[in-house]
Amino acid sequence: MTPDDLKQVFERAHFIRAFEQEIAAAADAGEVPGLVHLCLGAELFETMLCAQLDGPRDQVTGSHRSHGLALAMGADAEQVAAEILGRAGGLSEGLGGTQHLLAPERGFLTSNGIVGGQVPLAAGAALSAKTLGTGGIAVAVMGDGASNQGAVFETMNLAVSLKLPVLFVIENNGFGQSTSALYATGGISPIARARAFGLAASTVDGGDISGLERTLERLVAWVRETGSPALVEASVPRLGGHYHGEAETYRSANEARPDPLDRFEDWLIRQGNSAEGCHRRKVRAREQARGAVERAIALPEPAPETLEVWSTRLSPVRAGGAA
Amino acid sequence: MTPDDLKQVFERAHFIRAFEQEIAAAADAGEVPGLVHLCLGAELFETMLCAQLDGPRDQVTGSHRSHGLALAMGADAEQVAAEILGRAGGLSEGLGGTQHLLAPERGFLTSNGIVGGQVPLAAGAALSAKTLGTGGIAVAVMGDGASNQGAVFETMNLAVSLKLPVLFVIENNGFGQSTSALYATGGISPIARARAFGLAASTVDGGDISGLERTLERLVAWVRETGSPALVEASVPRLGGHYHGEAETYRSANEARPDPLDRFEDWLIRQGNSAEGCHRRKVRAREQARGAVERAIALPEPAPETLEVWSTRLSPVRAGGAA
Amino acid sequence: MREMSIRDALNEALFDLMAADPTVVVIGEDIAGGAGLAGGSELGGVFGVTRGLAAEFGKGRVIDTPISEAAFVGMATGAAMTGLKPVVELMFCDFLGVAFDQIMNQAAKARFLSGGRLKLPMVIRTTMGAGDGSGAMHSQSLHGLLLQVPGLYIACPSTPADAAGLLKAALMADEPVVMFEHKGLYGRTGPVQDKLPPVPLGKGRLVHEGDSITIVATGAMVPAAEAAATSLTAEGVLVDLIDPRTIVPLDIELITDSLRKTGRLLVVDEGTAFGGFADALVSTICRHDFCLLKVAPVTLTPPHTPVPYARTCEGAWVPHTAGIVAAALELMEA
Amino acid sequence: MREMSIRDALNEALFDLMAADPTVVVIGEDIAGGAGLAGGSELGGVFGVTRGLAAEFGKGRVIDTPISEAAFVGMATGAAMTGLKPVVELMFCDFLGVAFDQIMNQAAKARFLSGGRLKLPMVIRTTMGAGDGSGAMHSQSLHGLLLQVPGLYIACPSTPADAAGLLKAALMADEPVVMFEHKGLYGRTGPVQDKLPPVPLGKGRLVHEGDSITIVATGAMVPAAEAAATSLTAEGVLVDLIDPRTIVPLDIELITDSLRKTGRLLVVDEGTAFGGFADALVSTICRHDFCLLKVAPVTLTPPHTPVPYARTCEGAWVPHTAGIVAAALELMEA
Ligand SMILES: Cc1ncc(C[n+]2csc(CCOP(=O)(O)OP(=O)(O)O)c2C)c(N)n1
Ligand SMILES: Cc1ncc(C[n+]2csc(CCOP(=O)(O)OP(=O)(O)O)c2C)c(N)n1
Ligand SMILES: [Mg+2]
Ligand SMILES: [Mg+2]
Repeated sequence: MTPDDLKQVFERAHFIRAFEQEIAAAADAGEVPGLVHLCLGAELFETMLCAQLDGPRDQVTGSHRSHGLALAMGADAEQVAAEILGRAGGLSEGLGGTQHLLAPERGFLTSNGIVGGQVPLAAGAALSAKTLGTGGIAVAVMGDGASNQGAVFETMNLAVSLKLPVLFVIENNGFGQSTSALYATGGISPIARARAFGLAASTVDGGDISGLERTLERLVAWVRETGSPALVEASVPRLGGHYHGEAETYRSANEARPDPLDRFEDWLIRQGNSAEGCHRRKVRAREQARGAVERAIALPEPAPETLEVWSTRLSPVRAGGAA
Repeated sequence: MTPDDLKQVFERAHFIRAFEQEIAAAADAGEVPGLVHLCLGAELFETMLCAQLDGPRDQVTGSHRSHGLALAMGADAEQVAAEILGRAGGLSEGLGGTQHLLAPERGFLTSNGIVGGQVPLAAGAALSAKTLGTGGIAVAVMGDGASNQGAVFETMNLAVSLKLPVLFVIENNGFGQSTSALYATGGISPIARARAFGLAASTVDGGDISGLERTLERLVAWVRETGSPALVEASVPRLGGHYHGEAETYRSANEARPDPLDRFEDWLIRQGNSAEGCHRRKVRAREQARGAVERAIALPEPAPETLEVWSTRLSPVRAGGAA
Repeated sequence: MREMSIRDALNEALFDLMAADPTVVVIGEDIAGGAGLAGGSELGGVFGVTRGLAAEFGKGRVIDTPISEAAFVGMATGAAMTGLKPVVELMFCDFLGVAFDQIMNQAAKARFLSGGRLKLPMVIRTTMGAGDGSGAMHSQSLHGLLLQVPGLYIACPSTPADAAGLLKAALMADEPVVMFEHKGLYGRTGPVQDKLPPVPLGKGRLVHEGDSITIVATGAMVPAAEAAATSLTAEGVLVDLIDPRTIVPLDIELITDSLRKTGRLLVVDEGTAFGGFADALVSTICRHDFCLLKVAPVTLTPPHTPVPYARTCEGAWVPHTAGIVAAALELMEA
Repeated sequence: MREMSIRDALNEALFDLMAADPTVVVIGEDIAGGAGLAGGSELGGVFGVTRGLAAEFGKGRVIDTPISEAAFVGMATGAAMTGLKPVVELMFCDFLGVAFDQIMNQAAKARFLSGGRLKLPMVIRTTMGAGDGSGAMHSQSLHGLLLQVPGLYIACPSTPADAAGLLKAALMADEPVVMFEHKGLYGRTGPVQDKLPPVPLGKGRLVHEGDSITIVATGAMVPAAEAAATSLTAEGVLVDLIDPRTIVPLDIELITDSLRKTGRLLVVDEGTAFGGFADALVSTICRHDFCLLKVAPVTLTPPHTPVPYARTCEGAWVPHTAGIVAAALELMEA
């Protein structure tokens, strides 16, 4: 990546940070129907990951914690915000919500309310890319907790067996809700597991910009070129609660949580970029995020007729045929 | 094991072989309601495995291919046969059948129609042993095909996370139905996978009596003493079709299928046992198996009232309370 | 009589059960909480129902699990077969899907397949219900799905006394029980007897007495229907409101006794509009007690779609008191 | 018109579909067979429905999988979202449990959750039915379970023409379709048109015409009811026999039109006795067309137990022609 690319990554990651903070504020103001799982701490990793991808040829599936991924793949921020806020004009007119962001047009196939549920779907996107010869790859992003789900293991094995171009991504923030990854994940490490499944696998520090660049570029290229699956485990801190507003009583106060965005800023400045330049980008990112979320807040909620379209379409009892 | 123990193992394994052959004959004669999955090739391994166990303190769960395991754990052969034949007097009065053999009294908790379905159940038996402090262990026996099921992986991880005394056993006969294990199982080997999950793991040749003795004794003792899970992968040939009568068109005719029982017999004779002695034991085993299956054939089929008891007991609609 | 919430009643019932019987264990995700961490304090379950149990009974009996529902539901099933009495928490019933084989084929069939030799004293506690903006995969009401699985009992409590009592009775039964706790009712308070006595499975409760119309409601639809019954009384429509409490086994006698008075049946259920509990009940009545019905029976359920997220749509999706009143009035005119 | 078996009709329909559209792929266990082996010949699926496909279209489009139903059903779902038209074979519907989340939460909800942007042209072909001694986990009829999952279409063909035609129509639909093929009917022959034309989803078929009684039957209950209709004709009872072909969407008009003549409804279904398709249909009719019924509707289903193995018990468990005749005669007396 060029120095300019990296500055854009900085701004984009800060945009996601600011977006999440705006969503948090909107939630506090009662504007959000449900609980939101913010990606605070993973913005840099997600931006770097998606910078390697080329939607809609490439398709990403994500977990319950996917606001950042949808944005990083280029989904329209106002539409994403509107979906999270349950507004008409949301990606899916507010029918899906925070855990169900879909922007397949941009290469973000879907996020998911079921821990691990998105992973087999990515194998499907990979199968399409392979069968249709698009040159695309699929990326299944999940948490450390999800990496213990049966469907996830099955998909890793399936991807090796069928030789599918899927990149499995574990965002290891150390927690599945309140449970430590060290407790929940038996064995040596997710990487050792992945290798035993036959996947090429690497681990990366989600705050180490050079490591991110190197590792993600290499693995994405490897999956694309060989058509074979790989896995990357990224350590990212969970800077907030499991969901916004969670008390986190189970967490000890003096746990260190270095912020990847701060580490990146230090790095940029060490590389000779000006602090003022960084600041300007952060301010711009914040303003844009605020604008998108504010515009979304101003949108109306969907009319109940939105639902009626679906209850008619899906009605089990029909006079006349369906197809 | 003493030389005498080993001769008993020989006879017991041959008893299982003969039992399966009698069942096959009964099936050909139209006496068996459904298809049967015979354990031909795995008798020696299963006998050696169960010789290390102490039911009902120890509990085994098995797959669709579990006639041999039930017998090896000491379930009454006539009752097992009667269950397979769908007769009154079967283990479960013929309600369960060939894929659903239950003899928890003897330490054979259950077999299963769902590939891999029995594996989480074994974790439960292990949890009981641990919580109640019985000193028992649980053994989950499955095929190579089953080892790709999500519930199986989850259980391996769970057993490590909770430190449960479970021995996972993969009987690798190289096939899941018509599909080669080499195709279906990505990665390096089941052993490498198991180790990556944090399990102590060994592989053993199901026709190598000394290896079987050494490995099974060690792993069973390890699970019992440490209370931690382990895995053994045994290579066993599938000497017959996936089910009795299957055409096996997908199998090449010149595939070598050395019979573990022949290898064991050679070994016994090399150790100085007489061929006559071996022969006598085989004849006795065959007679006993024939007797058990013949007695089972003579049993009546269960009266439809057997079913009525259950339709009353499970009736969803009830006047008056259930408990 | 004390007043307490459903959340607290369940918590106390769990304390009672664990104190009385050392074979009772509790299994689930984050039910103690903070597993593998030092320095923090207990979580006690995402909904707080299991709080304090780990401190009292230890992490050997209050077992936090990895996120692997198939494995731990199966583990509980195997444990129930071998001497324990497990209470499993499945955080949301929407997650039944990932554990469905272990429930449908393993837990539900084991007693039958063993010819009755195995007993399965176990409860799967799970949550149900829309109304809190949780979206399509955290809001379903899937109690009706399990009707079709012979071998299970299914409880849907709507009061603190019933929640505690059904939980206690469930662990006394030989069949596995799945208990659906409505998220929206955890804070609902009500009177309970001192010892939280068991409530027999298969005995419904007459919530409100009247002779104009029979309303059968489950879960959160019970308080909604109670409110409707009050409004309807003001309009001269006297409601016999029945909470079956367990939908399997179903106390059909209580319902037919009521229909003998009213001849009018309205079933209000948050489950599916087609093939769910409401249809099962309507069909059962029509087939066996057709002549008791003066007019066509009516069901009030959500439309046949996934649960929508936006407040407006979710509000239109869940049956509400006003809708119950309207349906009842229409049924009275029929 | 040619005569062919359901097995052959499905096989030919798969050939047609794959030949006409390169985006059609077939996915499942042992559907080509012998994956990873050299020297043997093709299996073509455990029931032979997919035989010859791999030889014709290659293993890139006829994909044998490891035994991991959740992963490959999910893979098919994701593939349908991104440009393929997958036909998945789930060997027995009893295995729905291990893949249930991918069906209930992923495949079924994706269209809704995308606000209609995603289309899911995919079919899950699976088998159902008791009668061949396969026991409790290879004999279930779980079509009714999926009624409760909004977003799916459900087909239960009983003739070769319908099996082939529904399969073709299913891949043209935007909603995922689950097709239940009765194991006992694979060998059933019948006339088919040359090109195996699609059969519209949501259009039932009048199998036998009469004006004494309406019998609605699904799957293997259709031929059983046909035989019953013949016997009943001899006794002067003229049966309107309806095979709905798809139970979602359900052609309710065809059924109500028939009831307008007969006023008597008997539903024969191999699904569950409580909360299954039979109850869904009875309830729907009673709620919307109560006045069409002259007498109480009747259902004939297996008892509410797992499927028993022994021949005597399994024989008593499955509804048979004689039982249908008896139920119809009783209903005529009512
Ligand atoms: C199948 C399933 N089980 C449990 C949950 C509840 N749940 C939602 S997020 C979560 C923790 C997930 O942890 P992880 O995968 O590490 O993701 P993170 O939240 O840390 O990003 C849990 C248990 C769920 N949504 N789905
Ligand atoms: C969940 C599930 N999927 C598929 C099947 C069908 N099936 C029965 S046995 C079998 C092969 C199992 O292979 P393996 O585990 O290696 O056991 P083996 O038959 O070789 O002993 C298959 C696919 C099943 N019973 N359950
Ligand atoms: Mg995490
Ligand atoms: Mg095998």
